[in-house]
Amino acid sequence: MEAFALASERLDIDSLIRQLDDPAAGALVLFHGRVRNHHQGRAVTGLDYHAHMALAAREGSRLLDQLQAAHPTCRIVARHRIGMLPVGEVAFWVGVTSAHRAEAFAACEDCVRQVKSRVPIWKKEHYSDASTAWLEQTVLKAEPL
Amino acid sequence: MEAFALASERLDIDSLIRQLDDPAAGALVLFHGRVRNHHQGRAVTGLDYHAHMALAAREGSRLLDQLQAAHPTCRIVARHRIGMLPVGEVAFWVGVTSAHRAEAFAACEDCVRQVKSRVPIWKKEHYSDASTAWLEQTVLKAEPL
Amino acid sequence: MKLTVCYFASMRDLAACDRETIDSDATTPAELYRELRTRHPFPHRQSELAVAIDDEITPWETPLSAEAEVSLLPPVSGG
Amino acid sequence: MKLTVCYFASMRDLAACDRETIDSDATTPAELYRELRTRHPFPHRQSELAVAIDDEITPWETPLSAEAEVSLLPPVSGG
Repeated sequence: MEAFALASERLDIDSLIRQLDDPAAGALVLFHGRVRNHHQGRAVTGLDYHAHMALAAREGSRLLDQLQAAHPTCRIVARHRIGMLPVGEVAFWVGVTSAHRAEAFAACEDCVRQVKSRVPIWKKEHYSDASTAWLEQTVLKAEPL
Repeated sequence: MEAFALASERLDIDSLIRQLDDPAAGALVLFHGRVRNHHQGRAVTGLDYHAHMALAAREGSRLLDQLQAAHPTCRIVARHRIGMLPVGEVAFWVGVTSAHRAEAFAACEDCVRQVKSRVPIWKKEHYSDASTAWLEQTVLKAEPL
Repeated sequence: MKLTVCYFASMRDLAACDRETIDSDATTPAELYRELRTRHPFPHRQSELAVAIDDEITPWETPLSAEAEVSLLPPVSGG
Repeated sequence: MKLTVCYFASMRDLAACDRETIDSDATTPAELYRELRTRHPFPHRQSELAVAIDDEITPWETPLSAEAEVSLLPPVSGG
């Protein structure tokens, strides 16, 4: 199983968990980032996710390799949806198994934060009045060579 | 849905997630505590969980009320299995929804730690050589009145 | 005074029963536990245990009343 | 020098295209972006953007070579 992938179809979370499964791992920590129905006081009807596909796949894989090295007791998997998603849909998913729960929580939160800030993915909010807006949150950085 | 409950049957996690679901909550953080196949170098074949049922139900509910008050942006649900569980089975489950991921991670980890240390539940490890041992980890404390 | 004592986990195995009704002069759970250690091979020091009276965890010096149900609670290991 | 420039998210909307091939004298992405701001109503200061050359995020002063594919990347908002 790839540690990171972009997905244009609905995530099969049961299947992802089965693939992460490991009888030596007592702790499984999951993050589901779902489309909310509001943002900064406005009613949101959906989110349209775009990516620089080649770069996002590469940066995501590289990031997961780094996270794996930083959290050696854990196994970490992340998926991010692309395309138009309705409210409630899981847009971003991270699963971590470990023998130790503190490590699993730390790795999961670390992965969520870093995928959000380091992978070239953008979301456009669609509002209930039919207007839209691109969200721009974190400036990407070139990694030191 | 009750915030805390003991369960003698396998947890229906999809149903728990559906009940936690909230279109205003972007972040869902889940903890699955599963039966590991090893502990302190010994091969484990299963865990037998016992509880002081009345006290555990009450302490668990009280604890979840306190966690809910400490994490007001979150909705927190916890379930703990009782009885003999094979390796891989989910013995302990916590689900947290929030509009904010940092709060959801904090509340979930807090709930896991506190259920483990404050609710009268015990586990007996069954080893591959057919021997068993009760684990004793945290002394319960009377809460100040 | 008649008291019911409930045992859990390792203490249940050592007492070889879930619960027993005993006649005791103990006025507090602390006195009761000292008495019970003469009946059963409990290895725990009192400081390693908690005690509940009628399903409420309580200090060891709480007065016992007749018919109370006293639960001895070894260190927990849920999760 | 012929260069391909790729736009994403809000910059794609403002440029009204995914990508375009242009003839430019720019020797670095920094020079290229100054030139592109005269063609499109991009509001971003250079410091608010990142740039990738041939699918690698790179410093703004990296030399450009002919046929390079340059991606302008506004602040990300995944998750």
